[in-house]
Amino acid sequence: MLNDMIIGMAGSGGDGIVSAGDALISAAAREGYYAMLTKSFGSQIRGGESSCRLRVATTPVLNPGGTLDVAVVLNWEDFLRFGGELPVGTDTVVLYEKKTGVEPAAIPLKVQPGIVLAVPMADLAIKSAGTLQAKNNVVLGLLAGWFNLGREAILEGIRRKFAKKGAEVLQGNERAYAAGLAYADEHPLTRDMRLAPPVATGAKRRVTDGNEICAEAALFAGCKFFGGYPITPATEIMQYLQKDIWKHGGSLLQAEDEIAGIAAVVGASFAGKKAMTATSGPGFSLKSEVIGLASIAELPLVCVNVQRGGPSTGLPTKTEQADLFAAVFSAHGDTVRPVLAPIGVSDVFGVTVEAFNIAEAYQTPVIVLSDQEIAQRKDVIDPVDTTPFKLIERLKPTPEELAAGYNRFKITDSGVSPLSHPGMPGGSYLAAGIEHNEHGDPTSSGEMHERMNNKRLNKLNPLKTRDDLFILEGDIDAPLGVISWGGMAGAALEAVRTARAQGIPVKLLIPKLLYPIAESVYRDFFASLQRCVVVEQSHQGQLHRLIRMWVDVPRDFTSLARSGANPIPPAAIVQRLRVMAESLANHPATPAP
Amino acid sequence: MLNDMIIGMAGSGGDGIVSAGDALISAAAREGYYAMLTKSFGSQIRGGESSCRLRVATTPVLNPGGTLDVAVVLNWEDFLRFGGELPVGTDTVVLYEKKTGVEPAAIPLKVQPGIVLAVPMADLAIKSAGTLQAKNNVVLGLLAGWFNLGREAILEGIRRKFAKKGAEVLQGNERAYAAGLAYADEHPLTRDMRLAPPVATGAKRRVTDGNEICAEAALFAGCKFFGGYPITPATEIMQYLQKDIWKHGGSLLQAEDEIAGIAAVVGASFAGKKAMTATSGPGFSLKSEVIGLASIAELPLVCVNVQRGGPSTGLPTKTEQADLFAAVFSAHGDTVRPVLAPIGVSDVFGVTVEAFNIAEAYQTPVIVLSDQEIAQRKDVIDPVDTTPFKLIERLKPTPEELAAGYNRFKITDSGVSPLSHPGMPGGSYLAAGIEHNEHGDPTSSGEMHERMNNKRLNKLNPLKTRDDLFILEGDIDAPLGVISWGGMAGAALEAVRTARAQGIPVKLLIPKLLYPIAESVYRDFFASLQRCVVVEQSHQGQLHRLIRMWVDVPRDFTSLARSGANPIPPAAIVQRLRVMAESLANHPATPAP
Amino acid sequence: MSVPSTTDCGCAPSAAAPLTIKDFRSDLKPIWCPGCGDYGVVTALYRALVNIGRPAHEVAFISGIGCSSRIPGYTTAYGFNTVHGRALPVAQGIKMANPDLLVLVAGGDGDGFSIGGGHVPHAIRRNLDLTYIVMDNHIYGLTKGQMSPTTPRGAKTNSTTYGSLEEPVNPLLYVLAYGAGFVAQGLPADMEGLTKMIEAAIRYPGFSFVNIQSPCVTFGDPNDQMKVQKAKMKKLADLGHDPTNRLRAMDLAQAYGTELYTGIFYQNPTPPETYDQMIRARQAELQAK
Amino acid sequence: MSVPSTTDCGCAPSAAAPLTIKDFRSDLKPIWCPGCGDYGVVTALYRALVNIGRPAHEVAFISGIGCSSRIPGYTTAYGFNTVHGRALPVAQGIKMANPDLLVLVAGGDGDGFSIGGGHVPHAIRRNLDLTYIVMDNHIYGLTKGQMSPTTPRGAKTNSTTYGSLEEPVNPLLYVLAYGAGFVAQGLPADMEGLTKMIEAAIRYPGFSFVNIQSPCVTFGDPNDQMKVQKAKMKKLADLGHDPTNRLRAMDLAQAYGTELYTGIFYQNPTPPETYDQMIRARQAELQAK
Ligand SMILES: Cc1ncc(C[n+]2csc(CCOP(=O)(O)OP(=O)(O)O)c2C)c(N)n1
Ligand SMILES: Cc1ncc(C[n+]2csc(CCOP(=O)(O)OP(=O)(O)O)c2C)c(N)n1
Ligand code: SF4
Ligand code: SF4
Ligand SMILES: [Mg+2]
Ligand SMILES: [Mg+2]
Repeated sequence: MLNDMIIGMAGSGGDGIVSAGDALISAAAREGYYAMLTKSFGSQIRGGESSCRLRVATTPVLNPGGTLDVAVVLNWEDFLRFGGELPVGTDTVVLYEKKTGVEPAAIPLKVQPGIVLAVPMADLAIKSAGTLQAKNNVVLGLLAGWFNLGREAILEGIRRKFAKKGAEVLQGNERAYAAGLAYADEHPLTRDMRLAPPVATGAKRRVTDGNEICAEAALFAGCKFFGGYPITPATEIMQYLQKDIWKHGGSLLQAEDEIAGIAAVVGASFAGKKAMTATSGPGFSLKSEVIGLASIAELPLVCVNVQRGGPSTGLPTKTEQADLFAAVFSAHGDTVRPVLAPIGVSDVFGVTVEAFNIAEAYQTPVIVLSDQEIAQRKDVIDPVDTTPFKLIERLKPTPEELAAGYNRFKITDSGVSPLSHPGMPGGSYLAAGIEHNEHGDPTSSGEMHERMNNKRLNKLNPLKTRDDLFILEGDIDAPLGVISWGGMAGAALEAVRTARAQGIPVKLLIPKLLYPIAESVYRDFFASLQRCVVVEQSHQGQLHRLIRMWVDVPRDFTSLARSGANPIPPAAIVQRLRVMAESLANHPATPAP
Repeated sequence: MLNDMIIGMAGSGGDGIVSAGDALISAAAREGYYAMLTKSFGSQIRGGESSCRLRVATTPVLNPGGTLDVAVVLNWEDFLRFGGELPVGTDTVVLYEKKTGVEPAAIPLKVQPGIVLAVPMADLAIKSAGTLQAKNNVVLGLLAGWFNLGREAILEGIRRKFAKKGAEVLQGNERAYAAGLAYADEHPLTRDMRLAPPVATGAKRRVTDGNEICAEAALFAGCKFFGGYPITPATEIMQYLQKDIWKHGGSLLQAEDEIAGIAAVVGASFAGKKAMTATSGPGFSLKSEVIGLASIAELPLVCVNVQRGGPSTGLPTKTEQADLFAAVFSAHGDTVRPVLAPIGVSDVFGVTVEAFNIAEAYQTPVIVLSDQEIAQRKDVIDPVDTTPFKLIERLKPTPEELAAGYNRFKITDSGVSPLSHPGMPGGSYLAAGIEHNEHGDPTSSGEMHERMNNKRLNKLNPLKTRDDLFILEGDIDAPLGVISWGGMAGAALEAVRTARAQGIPVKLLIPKLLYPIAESVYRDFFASLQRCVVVEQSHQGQLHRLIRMWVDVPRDFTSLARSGANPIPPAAIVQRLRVMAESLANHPATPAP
Repeated sequence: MSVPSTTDCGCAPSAAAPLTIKDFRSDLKPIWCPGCGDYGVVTALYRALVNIGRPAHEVAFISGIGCSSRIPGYTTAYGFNTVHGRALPVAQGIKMANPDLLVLVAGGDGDGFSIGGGHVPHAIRRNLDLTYIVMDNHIYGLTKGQMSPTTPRGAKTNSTTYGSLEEPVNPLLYVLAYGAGFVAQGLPADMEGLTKMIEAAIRYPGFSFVNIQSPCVTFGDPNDQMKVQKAKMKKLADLGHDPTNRLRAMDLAQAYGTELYTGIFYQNPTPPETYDQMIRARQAELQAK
Repeated sequence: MSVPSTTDCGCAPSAAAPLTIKDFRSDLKPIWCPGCGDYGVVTALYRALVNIGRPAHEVAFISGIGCSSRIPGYTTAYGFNTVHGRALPVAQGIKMANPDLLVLVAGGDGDGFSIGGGHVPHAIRRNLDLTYIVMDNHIYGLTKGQMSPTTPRGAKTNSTTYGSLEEPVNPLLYVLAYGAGFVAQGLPADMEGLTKMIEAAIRYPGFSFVNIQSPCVTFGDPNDQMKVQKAKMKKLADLGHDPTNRLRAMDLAQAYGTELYTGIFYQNPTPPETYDQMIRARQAELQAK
């Protein structure tokens, strides 16, 4: 019996592989499992090859994992196109369509897995349902039968899905499912690969994705305006919001481009409303000038960047973490803006709410770095408990302050000045991208510029002590350390748990606040370390460099980084930790000078 | 007698202060002095307060300097508006318009200078020329008389300027000049403030600015296309080029915005021509998406960013060095592009040519970070010797390579692949912002993405050993170090020379190649250092941070940084070095572990 | 036009006492060159706002960057001097976030029809109730005299030493093609006409556009200054133009750059529902569910 | 049209042997959905290029981003699949740098009239000899079915669950107002007409614009597919439209979205000098000095 299982399937457009994945994850959720479903397509919009990976487990799933436990191959050409996305190992059970005509011993893989089964999927579909379209239900039957994957829940799902299509269609699909089940029962596996029963918690779990959660969180946080432009893989945030934001008294603009989108958001914020935009790399690059405007005009806004592979158009449908530098540094001049990143689907909720809170509290644009994986894969998550969240509203001038002669950019101890909005009598001021004095009048004085830069940068200092925006795991005294963030953090967490279970003395730090760099948090983390690795999915290892900018790092401070598309699997991180542990044993620390 | 003199003047629009400055620097050049003239205006387009600073010396002038030796005040209100730009010290000679009615002992300054003279400038103008408009020639006469500033050359200049305006006007101005001279002769100073005679070199020096030199260098380098959009303080590059580029068989597009400007440049480069754009911060932010396109399509181009005060519209007419982060990091995804910065007006020539060479050699966008000071102030420079410059042309496919089946993005040892252009038979390919394989076909493979990222990033590695793009000054073994760049480098150079003359053991490193970080050059520089300071004009001290990212820095690695508008004067740097030297004496280095 | 008092933004309702120009003039001293046409524009605007009668704090006044774009700072409205070319998108966000505000937008010919030109059709087809004023001086004033999109072909400027090679844009014809419901052209030389026109534009319920020939004394064509303009101008009203005839308006607009027509080119006699009204309706409908 | 052979770029002169479709079709297999209108567009383009007779390597084919913008990759021309909305500026740089090239530009309705809309008037008023083809499917295809600038008002898309609130843009009317010298509309359902139209556009010496109603089978309106279009189309030639009448062309263009006219709306009978010609003249003049 397994507690954790990874299934990968690939076929061509008509094979229904992706809808089989959807059926499986729904069934898993209903039965009380946790799961994660990632889909991947060829470059065609419709048709072409498609694949999915489902990881299902009795405890929360942290990342899509590495090598498959089960591979389902509807045709070899399509399967092989996904390369590293569907890795097969010697322990993988490989099920493939018999009609492909390949002998089990001759399958076109670099490894020869222990269990390889040629299953007459098409034949079973035709025989049971009279149509090849039922093939994916045969596959569901096989998976349910061999791996104990929610027999009942899958059947319920089939019933719900085909209920409206008439008795004939429904029964055909039911029969196909039964045929798969029967085939599995008649051909027992040589190894017990059944999934352990779920650890029931009674909670009503749901299947959702990061983009949907982001939209929900924004509405929860009080977002009243969205301005943006479609772009993969961020579009769904707008698509979800345009359904619901009106009910909250808000509105939404699908703008003519990304610049207009964020400019409208700046306008809405100036008008006194919480506002956001969402985009991906190319759109983010376009927005940089207006982000600078929001910085100097000290107007709150949230800008979500759902990262995809770059540079430029890059790999629009694949994940990457290579927009960190752009998030922190794009836009000319001395601008500093908070950058946050969620570590998984359900974490998007809290991070988005936090982003709005920080934006309003400090009157600043805030960047949220999501990524394609988090945004578009489906996760089974526990319902979000919203009770711990407090909502922050921007500081407004009091009637006394307005009466005394309002100074929009008053230099205060905190650096935050009360912010009026049109409609407020006595609060009129000139907002501008031009440097200004406390009143808001344009200035070209170097002295005033220095003071205002100080105000704008120092007001963010309190963020640097927000250790609640970090996750720390492992022994405080461990000599080995891992740092990871965003979409890679789950794999790092899993790897660190595995490594610790193997006796490797390692601890983990996951910043959700990526910038400004919380120097003291890192210093504390580094205190015990002799070796540290930063795990992330960018070619340059961008967080690794960013930390060095601000903090003195352990002597052996390395990067485990790789370009996007295929995430780094936990096993690769464990492997690196093992090497670090060995080198530690061989070269004990030189005493601190 | 002085070898070096700084004169500051301020008045209102009609006072002709700025044209007096122009007259002085021309005269200085003709007499064989070196000089530097910086102008500063209030926010009005026409009218309003204006000022200029002239530094004139017998040896090359490295920076505009700090405290004035001579202050010329046409009216106090205007003079005071320039604050830190026209600092007066106790040694300054202050000449002011008597009509302001202020008593010499009651002038509205924080210090009381030793020599303060109320001169009836307006009266002298009226008496001699019959018009207040001649006031600036009275001032020229005073300066020529008291400070021995090119008596003859100024007169010649007046003659040239007014030759066409008729005898009456000319003679009036000559008389005004003579009246100033006479007044000076009749009222000798209590201190000898005469400028030493020039050290003649026979070279024909010229008065010019960085924007003009940039345009000349681009044409010399073979630039055949410019696309851009007006923006202060970069517009003059386009204005100079649109006069001359046609003669070189090139063309120029004043585009509808900065994005179109650089997009057209990308097009011209794709078409096989050397091409450039020039802008300032806000325009640079807008260009980031297309810079990313040029990176992944591996198309050469030069993008000059003449920095001004930021963020956003900021301080459009003032200098700053705060776009370094944006130059290095803006645009999403893993892009690396070379960033260069000239250290002064004449250096713009070599750096611009170098930028074209690097762009063509490595098929990459190159950013040149100029700044408002370098771009718009007037310098007396020696003629540029163009003989040492070699021009590099992009690598083109050979007929054999084309015949063998051309792969535009072939992975070569150097990372550079031969580049065809439309019109070349057999060289057709698909350029794109999308990730591609060697042939240029779109791909979403993570493996191919990793290989292409490697190619694009590693091809720039040879730049990291280009120590000819660094200036090193001082003893190789010095324990104290200064690093500075761009417009601040001149002040740092002067300060280090002064400090060394005072016995402070310090050396200086000036990178003209700011990125990629040439790690070994810095490591070598750091080898002897116990304390190091990075001097630059940004609030955050951006180069200071950037170096930390890549190189292990000396334990005491600090930043002397300040926001833009008023450059850091050499004296402030010397002061910091003195403190560093003292602390060195008190706390000798701990032995290296 | 319905002039709703602001209620959902915690603001006081409109002031009752009659307003004067003083209520709209700010303490900031304009730094335009002496003689710049923009002085006349801001004066006409003060007067129009007095006539409209909304208190200054209920007015949001948005601009881009340019000499002309400095205008919000010279009023007591909530001003926003944004970045070059983005005034219209910012203004749309403001109006959508708070439809009760009176939202004015202003800028130069370069700001509006060069870098900002891509936003104009979309603002117009969305038809939010905004008034957009362009101070068209056929030059880039702030950056000191380069060719602007309305610079006539052949003109020599600081960026076209040998003469511009490009046909100028036609702001009037463009916005008519984009479907604007109110399109007019005025001159500071005709203060009374300009004031009325701005007032009518503000009162028009939907997107309104006023092109103002506002001369640049410093870098502009000496033959395109106030006096010459005053002599050259032809009032559309005097020509008997029917401002409800859109095709005729487009035909007249073709003469931009040749004839100096002033007045209302086009005003939709049956203004359609505005975008802000549709938004409110959608909010109400979905909230009721 | 003069079709100069390339001389100043080190290229061989045009091939003499007659060209076939094979000379223009690349090895890259189109990844459009089966039934997408864009298949017809690329076929018509191959045919037009065969008729034009310039070898593929003298053709630069520029696009933005979108399903439609993939088209250059399916030809053997020098293709450039740039970034979203910037095809026209890139193409202008190419043509200015080497006026001998035949420069084609293509993209979608979103690429051209939403994010790229700001570049269209300027490309047109500069009048470089470019041909711009828009595959107008009234939807964002590549990003999976959001409202595009030409989506009809009220339409429900993935980004307008309750129906779009915006008037669509009118590409035909806009480009006519911008002063384009050649404006036409075609359909892949009418392959012959489309081929001829593209050929005529390429032969027009100056900026030419072809709007193609190229249906999106996957996200488009089921009532806006090939068959329906074929039935609905009205050939301007059959209606006796005089393509030299610009005001009449504008009037007909107003029916965009209602009537499906195909053919040439407007063709300037006396094409003015192109920008590329003016550039050459200026170079020659100044080099002579
Ligand atoms: C992104 C950006 N590009 C360029 C500029 C420089 N710039 C400021 S105003 C302006 C044009 C001004 O012309 P116009 O809009 O006609 O206004 P005017 O000054 O003539 O009133 C330009 C190019 C800028 N501030 N920002
Ligand atoms: C800067 C930027 N913004 C957004 C996108 C996402 N995007 C790609 S194509 C497209 C629109 C496609 O619509 P259209 O131009 O009509 O082409 P179609 O796919 O319909 O042929 C969008 C929004 C992008 N790639 N780059
Ligand atoms: S430069 Fe021209 S537009 Fe600007 S303030 Fe002066 S006159 Fe007016
Ligand atoms: S999504 Fe639409 S436009 Fe794109 S390829 Fe498919 S049918 Fe064509
Ligand atoms: Mg203007
Ligand atoms: Mg489309």
